[in-house]
Amino acid sequence: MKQKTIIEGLIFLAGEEGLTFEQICSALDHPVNDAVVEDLETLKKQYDDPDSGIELTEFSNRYKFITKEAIYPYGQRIFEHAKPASLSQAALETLAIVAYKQPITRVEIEEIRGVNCEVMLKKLQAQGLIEAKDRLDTVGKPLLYTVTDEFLDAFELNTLAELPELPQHDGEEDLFGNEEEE
Amino acid sequence: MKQKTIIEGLIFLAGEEGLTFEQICSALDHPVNDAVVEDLETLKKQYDDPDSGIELTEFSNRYKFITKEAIYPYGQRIFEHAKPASLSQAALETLAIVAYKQPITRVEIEEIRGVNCEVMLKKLQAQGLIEAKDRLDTVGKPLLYTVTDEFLDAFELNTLAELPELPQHDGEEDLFGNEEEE
Amino acid sequence: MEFNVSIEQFDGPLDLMLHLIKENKLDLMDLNLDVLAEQYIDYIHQMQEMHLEIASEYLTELAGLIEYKSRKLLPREKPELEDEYEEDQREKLVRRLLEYQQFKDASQTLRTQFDRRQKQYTRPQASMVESWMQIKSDGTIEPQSVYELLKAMDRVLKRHAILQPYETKVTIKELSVEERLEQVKARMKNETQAILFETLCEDCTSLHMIIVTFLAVLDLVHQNDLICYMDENEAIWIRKGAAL
Repeated sequence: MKQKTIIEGLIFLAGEEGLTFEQICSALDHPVNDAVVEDLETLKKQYDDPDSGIELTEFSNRYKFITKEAIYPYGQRIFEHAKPASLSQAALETLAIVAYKQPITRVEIEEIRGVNCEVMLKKLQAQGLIEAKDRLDTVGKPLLYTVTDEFLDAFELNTLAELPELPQHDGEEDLFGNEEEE
Repeated sequence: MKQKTIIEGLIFLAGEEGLTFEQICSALDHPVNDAVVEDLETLKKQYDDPDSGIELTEFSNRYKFITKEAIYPYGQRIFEHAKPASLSQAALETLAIVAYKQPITRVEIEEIRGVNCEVMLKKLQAQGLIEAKDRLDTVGKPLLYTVTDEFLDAFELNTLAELPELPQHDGEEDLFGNEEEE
Repeated sequence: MEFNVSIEQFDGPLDLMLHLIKENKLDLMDLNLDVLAEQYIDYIHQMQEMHLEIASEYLTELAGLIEYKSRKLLPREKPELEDEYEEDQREKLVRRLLEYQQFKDASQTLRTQFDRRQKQYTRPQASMVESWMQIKSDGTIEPQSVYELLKAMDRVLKRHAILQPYETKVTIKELSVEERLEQVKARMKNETQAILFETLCEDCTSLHMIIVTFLAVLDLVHQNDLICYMDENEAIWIRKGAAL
């Protein structure tokens, strides 16, 4: 059996959890990094074919199969319950601040947003999008919030380095040019 | 998008439960039986290729994708060496159901999880995480499971009221749609 | 001045200020704090008159702006100091507004990515995997995160919804009699022997589908595609008719 075939089957087995590059290598007989990378690339291309309903993605450093976006409306006809979650503007702003500034304390987030964020942070934590593992070594030892791997997956990111650069507003350009009204 | 592509995506997302021919048809725009049968045949052949790690099976009137059996031994290597969790996914899921829905009978738990839970409930009981003190006053007098104080300790809870709120999946109310800041 | 936008539509005082700046075509880089303060104070007052609940954050900023305005109205004894105060207040606010605007913009990009990703389905890990995993056997439990529990429950509920589409009423688009008719015809075409109605219903997953199957059979009998009869045990038998 070809190595590519094994890799394909393994990623499929792992389902929504996906597999890291290291996990894939740990299952193979004599893995050579370059060859594994090549196989993954070949698989990605193979599934990129517009005739394929599935695609191979790499989010949060994990390879997994997901359906193409165009399948969504058809899937909804069968599974009405599979409605996507939506995030409020306030939730997105808070996530953006954590993602760009992490690790960050609640007080720092509130300074930027100008509003109390306690409830919001709890909700995002419950949603698994942020976590608070450490504490700042200062008076009161406030919790330090960071985004989770699930955040990366939910926002199609492999690492935080892939976040688009923060837009700079240092003068000339029209501040509200790209503003969207809701 | 080709009908075959949609069918492929739909069967993929249905997971191990698979889809019946009728379910597939009910999601398509203008399904013609013969054309759907043909697409299914084409997909089957496509995945039958020895280079594919996945296969399309039809068993008891349900179509589903599964990993080819020859790949299982490789998968086993990944997961048996995975960091052993102190509580398996299955254990966590069962505990979650008891915690959120208690008091609850075994049959009710099995209805939600979709699998037999007898062994798992015994295991959790042996670990002291759940108990069955009462019985439901109905035919057969089934045991009613509840979580224990040890469970609360293990999850660092004072009372069950401290459990995080469950996200809504009924589509009527988006999780963060009606967000209110406090 | 009339304000048409309700306070509930803003994500906080900074969001409201950015809105007022835009409405009044103020230049954020060279902010006229007098105008902004006036607008903001008017807006909050109007919302209060409408008896809308104003979160405390809005009032905190209001207090700051009122202080700014009142200082400007007072006779100036030490003009240099006052100028400095004014400059500081303005710079501080502009800096906050700019930073907030940055994250507001960034959240738009994130929204696009999130919405797209939400429309892609995954499937659960193969059940086989669970049997491969080793489970700690010494019975001790380390402290667990309650969020792990929430995630587990979330998984269960999602799977429950996906795996049991028929049981969760109106989940499935209901099969029409016409569609079922075609299916029954296709099925019966190659059937030389009579079969039980129950056999025809083997793929039915709901009462509705059985009824639709029955109606389709009635139609087909009417068109002479099928022949239908009942035996002494009241079982319904179906056989290919002359027209099929």
